[in-house]
Amino acid sequence: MRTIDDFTRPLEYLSPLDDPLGMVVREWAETCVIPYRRRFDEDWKEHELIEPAFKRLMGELGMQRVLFPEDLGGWGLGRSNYAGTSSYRLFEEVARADSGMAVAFGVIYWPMVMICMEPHVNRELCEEFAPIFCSTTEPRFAANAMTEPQGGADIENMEIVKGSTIQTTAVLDGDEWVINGHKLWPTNSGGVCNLFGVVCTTNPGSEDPNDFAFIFVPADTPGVTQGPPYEKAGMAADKNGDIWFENVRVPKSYRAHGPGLDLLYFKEVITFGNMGSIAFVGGSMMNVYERLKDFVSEETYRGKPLKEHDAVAGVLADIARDIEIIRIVGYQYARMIDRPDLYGPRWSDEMVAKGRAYKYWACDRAVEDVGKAMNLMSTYGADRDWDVEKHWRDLKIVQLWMGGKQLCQAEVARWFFECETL
Amino acid sequence: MRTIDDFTRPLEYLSPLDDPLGMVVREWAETCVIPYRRRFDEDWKEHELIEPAFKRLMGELGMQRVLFPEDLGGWGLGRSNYAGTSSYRLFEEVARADSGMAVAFGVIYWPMVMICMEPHVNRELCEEFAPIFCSTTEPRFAANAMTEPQGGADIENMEIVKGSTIQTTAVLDGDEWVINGHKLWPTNSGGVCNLFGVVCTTNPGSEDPNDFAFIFVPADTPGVTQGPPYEKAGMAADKNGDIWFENVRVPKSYRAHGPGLDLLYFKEVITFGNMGSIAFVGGSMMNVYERLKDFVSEETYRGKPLKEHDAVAGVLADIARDIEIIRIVGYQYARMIDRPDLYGPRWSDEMVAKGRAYKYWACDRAVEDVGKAMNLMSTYGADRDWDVEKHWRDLKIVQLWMGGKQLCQAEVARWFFECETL
Amino acid sequence: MSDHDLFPYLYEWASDMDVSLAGNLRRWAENEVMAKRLELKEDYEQLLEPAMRKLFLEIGMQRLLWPEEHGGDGHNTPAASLTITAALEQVARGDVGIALLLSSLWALQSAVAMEGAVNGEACAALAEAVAGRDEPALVSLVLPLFRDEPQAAAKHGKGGWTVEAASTRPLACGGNASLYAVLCALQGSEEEWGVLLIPGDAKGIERGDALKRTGLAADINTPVSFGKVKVPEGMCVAEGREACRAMLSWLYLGISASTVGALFASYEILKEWGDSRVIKGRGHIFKENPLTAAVMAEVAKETSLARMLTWDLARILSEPAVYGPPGQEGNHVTAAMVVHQVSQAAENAINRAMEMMASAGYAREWNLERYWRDVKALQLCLGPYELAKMDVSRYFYRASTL
Amino acid sequence: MSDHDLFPYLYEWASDMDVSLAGNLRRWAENEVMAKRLELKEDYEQLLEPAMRKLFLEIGMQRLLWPEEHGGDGHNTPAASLTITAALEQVARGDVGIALLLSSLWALQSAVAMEGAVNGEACAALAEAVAGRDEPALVSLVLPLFRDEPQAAAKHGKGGWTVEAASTRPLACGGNASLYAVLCALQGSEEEWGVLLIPGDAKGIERGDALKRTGLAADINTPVSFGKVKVPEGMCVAEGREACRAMLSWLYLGISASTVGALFASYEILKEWGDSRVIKGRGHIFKENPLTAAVMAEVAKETSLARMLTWDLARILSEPAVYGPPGQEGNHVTAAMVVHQVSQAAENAINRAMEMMASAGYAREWNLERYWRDVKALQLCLGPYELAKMDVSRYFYRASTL
Repeated sequence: MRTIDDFTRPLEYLSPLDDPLGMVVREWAETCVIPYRRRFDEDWKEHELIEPAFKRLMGELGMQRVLFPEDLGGWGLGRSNYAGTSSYRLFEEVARADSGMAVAFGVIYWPMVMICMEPHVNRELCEEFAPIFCSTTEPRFAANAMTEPQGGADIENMEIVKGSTIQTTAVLDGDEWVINGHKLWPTNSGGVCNLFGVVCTTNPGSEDPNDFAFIFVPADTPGVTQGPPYEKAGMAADKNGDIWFENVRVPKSYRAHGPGLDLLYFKEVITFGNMGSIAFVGGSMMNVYERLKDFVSEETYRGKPLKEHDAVAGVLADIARDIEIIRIVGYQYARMIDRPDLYGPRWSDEMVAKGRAYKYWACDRAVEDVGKAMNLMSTYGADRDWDVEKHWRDLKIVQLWMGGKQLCQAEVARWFFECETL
Repeated sequence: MRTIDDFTRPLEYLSPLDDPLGMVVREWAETCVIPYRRRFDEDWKEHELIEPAFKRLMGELGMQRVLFPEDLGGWGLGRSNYAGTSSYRLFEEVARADSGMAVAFGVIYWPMVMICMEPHVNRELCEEFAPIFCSTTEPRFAANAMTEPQGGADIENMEIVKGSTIQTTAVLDGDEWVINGHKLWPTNSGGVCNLFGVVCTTNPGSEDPNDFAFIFVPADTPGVTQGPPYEKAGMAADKNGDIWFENVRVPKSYRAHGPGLDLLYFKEVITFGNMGSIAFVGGSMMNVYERLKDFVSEETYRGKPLKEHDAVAGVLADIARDIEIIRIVGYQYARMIDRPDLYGPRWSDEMVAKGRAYKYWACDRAVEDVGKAMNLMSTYGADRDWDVEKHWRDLKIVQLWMGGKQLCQAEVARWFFECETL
Repeated sequence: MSDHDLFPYLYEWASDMDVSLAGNLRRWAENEVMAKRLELKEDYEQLLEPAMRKLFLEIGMQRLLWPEEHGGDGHNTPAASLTITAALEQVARGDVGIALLLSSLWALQSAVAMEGAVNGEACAALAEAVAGRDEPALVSLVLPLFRDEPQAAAKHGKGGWTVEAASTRPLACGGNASLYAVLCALQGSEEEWGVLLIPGDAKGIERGDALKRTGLAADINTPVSFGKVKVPEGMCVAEGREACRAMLSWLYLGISASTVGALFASYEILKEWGDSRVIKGRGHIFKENPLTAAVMAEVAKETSLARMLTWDLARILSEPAVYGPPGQEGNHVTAAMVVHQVSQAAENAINRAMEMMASAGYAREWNLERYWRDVKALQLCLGPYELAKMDVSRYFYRASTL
Repeated sequence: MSDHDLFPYLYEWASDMDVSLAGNLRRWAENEVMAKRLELKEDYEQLLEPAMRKLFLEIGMQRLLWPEEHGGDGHNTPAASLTITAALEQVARGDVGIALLLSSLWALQSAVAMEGAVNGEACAALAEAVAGRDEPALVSLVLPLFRDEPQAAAKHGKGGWTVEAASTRPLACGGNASLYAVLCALQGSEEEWGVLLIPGDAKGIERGDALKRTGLAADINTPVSFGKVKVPEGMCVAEGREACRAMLSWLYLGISASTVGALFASYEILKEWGDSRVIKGRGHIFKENPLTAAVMAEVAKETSLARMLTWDLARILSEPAVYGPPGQEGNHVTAAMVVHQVSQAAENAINRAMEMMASAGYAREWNLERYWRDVKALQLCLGPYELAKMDVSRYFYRASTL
C-alpha cells in the first residue's frame, strides 16, 4: 500500500539522522497528537491538551535542544552540514499531525539561527541561553518579536524600508540596552515565550543597516509584558499575542552580532522561515493525502470507490503531483541551506528571494488543493471528523504569514528581473 | 546582470560534462538558430533554413552519437551514470532556441533508449545501427512509430489497454519479421526519418505483454512509405506525418529484446519522453524569461520601465518562480534516471507515474505563464518579433503530446491512490 | 448609495418591493448581527438565534413566498426568484449560515407553494410551521451528497410512503429542523426520485451527535437516520427528476445569492483595510499600491460578475413562460453552472482578500475569515463540482452514460 | 435549433431583427468561410478578403449602425449594442479577425453616429467610406497600448489639429485602413484625450513592414507613423476621457461578443471530436469518459457564462436611460471586467479543448488551433490585464493615484 513515504525525496541529500529522527517524531505524532487534535480548536487558550504533547516532543525527546552545540547540551546541528534537511524532515513530520505545533516547535530554533549557526556562532550567547532549553525536560519557547502594529510585515520588507519603520528602540545605557516598544503576532507569544529575539532600531527612522539591532530578551526580564493569545481561524497550538517592552534592560552582549551583521544574518532567519514554511505545507499536505485517500477509498459512487471515478481521479492526481513537487523543492532548498559552499551564503539576497519563491508557490498550491479536496468530499469536507478542513484553515495561515504572497512576489521580481523601485 | 544561468540547478547532480556541453550548444543556438528562427514557420515544409542548423548540431558537433558505445563511434552516455542530467541540459539549451529542434534532436535518442542504455544494452543492434549515426557528419533522424489512426495515445495507455489496440502487426516468417500497419504523428517522420522504432503486436487484440513488440525498421527498407509533413500550430522544425508499413521485412534480430522485455523497457522510453518534455519546457521558458525581461526593461509606463510597475512585477515573479521550480524538478527527475540504484529502475510504474506528474505540471504552468507574459506585452505579445508567441505555440504542443494531460492524471492517480479501474 | 450598489447587475428587474426589502434586510444585518459580532462572535444563543427569530418571524421572511390562503404574504410567483436574490444578498452579508437556512426554506416553498401549482395538502400540513407557530421554520434538506445518489429510499405502499435511511448527512439543521425534506430514491413508483416531507418530530427519526463544522455557526447539524418513517401520500411533494431539479435550481439560486452577500461583506472589510493601512513605511496607503490594488481589483471583479450571473439566473427562473420551467434540464444546468462559478469565484476572491490582510485575514477579530469558512461550507452543500460537471456534459454533448 | 442556441443568455432582449440577422450571418460564416477553409486555410486573397467584402458590403454590415441621412441603415440607437452582439457571435464563429475589423468599425460608429449625438461633420466626411464606396470600410484604431498612455499626441492650432506619433502599433489594419481613429493626448485643449479621425491616404502617414502575428489573418497590420498629420477641427470625434471610454466600452462589447463566437466554434469542433473519437480501445466514446467529460464541461460552462455576461453588458449599453452613458466610469469598468473575464475564460476553455484533442488540437487541419491563436491575439488588443485592474481598483476602492 502506498503511503506518504512514497513521495519523492532527493535521497542523496539526506543525513543519516533523517529517517531515525523522522520516525521518532512520527511515533510521537501518532500517539500524542493525532488522537487528540480534533479537540485542539477549543483548547486554543488553555493548551490543556496541547501542552503535554509539546512537553514530550521538545522537553523529553529533547527536540528543543538540537541547534545548540553538543558541549552545551545540544545536538550540534547548528554546526553540521545537515541542519537544513534534518529540520525540514522534522517540521514535515510535526506538521503532518498539526502545523500549529510545527510552527511553535520550529520557531524555537528561529532566534537561535542568529547565534547557533556556522559561520556566525556567538559562543557567549549560546552559553548564556543553552541552559534555558538544554537543562530541562519541560518545553521551552522562543519567539522572534518582529511585527509591529503600524506596519505589519514591513519589518521583513528589508529591501525597501531598510529598517526605517521599526519603532521599537534600543538605547545603550552603559553596559545595557534599554528597550522600548510594542510587538505583536509572533509565534510563541501570547504568554508562553521564554526567550525573545527582538528586532529593534538604535536610531529610529534610519535606513542605515548599522542601526538595525537584533537583541535577545528573556521573557522574565522586568518590563516585558505578554498579552493573552489571539483567536484565529486555525493553528490553535500556536499562540500569538502582543508584547510590550517598557524600559527593558538587558546586557549589551545580548545583541546578536552588532551593527551591520545583525541585519545581514537576520536575512538567514528569513531563509529558515521560508524553508520551514515549505516543510509545514508539505507535512500538512501529506496528511491531507492520507485522509483524502481514506475518504475516496471508503466512500462509493455508482458502486465503486469514489477514487475510481475518472473525473475525481483527475483532481486526486493534481494533489499528489503538487505534494511531490513541494517535497522535491523543499528538500532542494534545505540542501541549499546546508551547502553554502555550493549555493552561497544563506543570508544572500538570492537565497532569500528563491526561498520566497518556493514558499509562496507551495502555499498557493496547497490552499487551492485542499480547497479541491474538501470539495470532492461533498458536505463531509466541512466536518472536523475528516481533518482536512483543519489543514485547510492552518495552511491558509502559513500562506499569509511572513509578509504574505505580495512581499514574496516583490522580492522574486526584484531579484530575477532586477527591479529597482518596487 | 541576471541571466538564465541564475536559475537554480541541483549542482551536486551535474556531471563534469554538463557545463562544457551546455556551452557548446548555447554557442550553436546563438549563431545557427536564434538569428533565423523567426522565419522557421514558413520553412516548415522545405527545412531550407532549419536543415543546416541540424547538420551543425547533430552531424558536425556529433550530438546524434552520444548514446552509442564509445567503441562504436558514440560517446558512451548510455552506459554512464549521467545520461539523464546531461541530456536534460542539452535539451534545455536546444529548446531555449527552438523546441521544435529540441524534440527532433531528442527523439533521435528515443528509440535508442531501448538498446543503448544499461542494463539492457543490445550490443548486436548497437553495432548494426551505430554506423547510421556515428559515421557521418550529416544529420540523421530516428523516430518512434507508436501512434495509430484509431486510438491516438492509447498506445501509451499501457495500464489499461495493455497493447490490445495496436493494429500494426509483426509476423515472424522464417528469420524475418513481416510488418504491416499505419502509423502517424511521430516526431522525425514526414520524410526525414532514417531509422524507425516500431511498436507492433505479434497477436492483434491480445493483452499479453509478450505480444508487444518493439522492432527497428530502417526507413529505406522496401515497403516503408513516409507521407509529407503536417502543418501545425508551431514547431516547424519537427516534421510529423504518416508512415505506412506494407509487408516490410526486417531481420528477426531487429526486435529490441523479445517477449515481455520489449514492453518492460518501453516504459523507460516513456520515462525519457517525460524527462525530455520537462527540459523542453524549461528551455523554452528560460528564453521567454530573457525576451520578456528585455521587453519589460525597455518599454516604459509612467516614465519607468514596465517592470517597475508593482502589479506587472507580480506576474514577472510568478513566471520566474515557475521556471525555478520546473528546473529543480526536471533535474531531480533526470537524476532519478541516472541513479536507479537509489530510485529504482527507470521502467518502473513509479518512475513513469512520477515523470508524468512533473511533465504535466511543467506544461500547465508554462502554457499559463507564457499566456500571461504575452498579455503583459499588450498587442506586441502577438508579434513574432518578440519570440514569445513562438514559444507559446510550441509549448502548447509539448503539453498535448504523449497522451496529454488526462493520461498523465490517470497514471498519477492510479499510482498514488491505487486506483484499479481507471 | 451604499457601497455594494457599486456592483453592477441588471437592476431593471428588481421591483420596488425588492429594493425596499433589501434596504430593510440591510439594516437587519447591521443592527442584529454585525454590530454585535465583535462582542458575541459566533454565539448561537445570544447572537444568531435571536437574529434568526427576528428575520424569520418578525420581519416575516418565512411567510414571504407562502400562499395567502395558507397564511402567507402571497409572493408565491416565479418573480419571487428576484425577491429572494435581493433578500439573500443582504441576509448573507450579515450571516451566511442564516442565509442558508432561509435558502433551504425557500427552495422547499418553491416546490410546494408556487402560484398555479400550489400543493394544497402539503401547504395545509406546513401552514402551522410556516405561518402558525412562533418558531423559525427550519427546513433540513437531505439531498444526494454525490450527485445522483439519494441518501434515502422511500417505498410506496398502502396509504403512503415508508422512508428508510441510515446516518444521512443533511445540508443543514439536522439537529433542530421543523421539517425534513428528503430526496429519496422511490420504490414502487414510476418516477425515480421524489422529495418527501417529514415533520421534525416524526416517529423513527434519530439524530446523531452534533457535527463540528468549519463554518455556518447558525446551523445546528447532526447526522439523521430515518427508520421506517411513515409519510402520507401527499407529502411526496416533488415526484420525478424534473420536479426535484426544479427545487434544486431554486436552492442553487439561494446559495448563489448568499455567496454574493458574503462577497459584499468581504469587500467592505477589505476596503476598510485598504483605506487605513499604511505600507512601506512612507505614508503609502495600502490601496494605492499597484500590486495590492491588482488583487483588490480581482475581489471587486469577482463580486461584480458573480452578482450579474446570479441575477441572470434569478431572471431565468422568474420567467418560465419565456425560459421554460426551472426543472428543465437546460435551466437546471444553467443554475448549476452559475452557482458553482459564483461559489468558486467567491472562494478565490475571499482567499485573495485574506492575503491582502495578512494576519488580520485569519484573526477572528476582523471577521473576514468567518466569511471564508462560511462560503466554503456553503459551497460544499452543492456536492463535488467534478460530479456536477457530468450533468453539464450530459446536456451539452448529449452524453448518455455519464 | 442550432447547437449554440444551447448556450443560455437572456434572449428576451434580442429583437426579431437581431435573431434573423444572426441567422443570416450564421449562413455567411458557414458558406463563405468555414466550408472553404480546409482548402484555402487562412488565405487572405482567396478566402478572407472576399468573405469580408460580402459581409461588409453585400450583407451591408458597415451601413448597419450608420444614420439614414448619411446613407446608412439607421440602426444607430443604443439598442444596436444587442444587434452587434448577436451579429459578432456569428461572424467570429466564422472568422475572428473579420469580427475584430467589424468591432473596430462599430466602436467608431458608436462615437460619431449615435442617434441624438450624431456628429454631422464627421459623418459627412465618413459617408463616402462607409456608404459610398465599393470597398470595405476598414477602421484602424490606434489606442493606448499600456492603459492610459496614448501612443500619439495631437496639438491644437489654427484650423485644427496636428497629430504626431512615431511607430504606433494599431489594433488592426495598420496596413490597409480606410480610416485611422487615433486616441491622442491633446495639447492645447481642456480635455486630456481625444480620438482623431485621419483618412487612410492622409499626408504624413507612413506604414512600416507588415507585422507577422500569431493570429487574426484577416487583419493586415503594420506599424504606422503620423508625421505632422493635419486634422480638421471636427474630426476630433471623442473629446475627453468619458467620450473615449464610451468608444472603448463599445469596442470591449465587440471583442467580448467575438470571443463568444470563437467559443461557439471551438465547442462545435470539440463536440464533433467527442462524438466520434474512440478511446481505451474498448468502444468507449470519448465524450462518455468522465475525465474528458469533466474538461468538456468546462468548455461548455465557460462558453455559457461568457455569453450571459456579454449579453448583460450589451443590455447595459443599450439602455443609457436606465444604466447611464457608456463612458461613465462604472459602465466602462463593467465593460472592462466583462471583456477581460470573457477573454480569459475563452483562453482557458480553448486551451482545455485542445488538450482533449491531443495532436488534432494543434494540427491546422482541425482549425481549433486557429481559434486559439485568434482569441489570444484578440485578447491582446485589450492591453495588459494587470493595468486594466488599476481602473477597476480606482473605481471600487476610490484609489486616486493608480
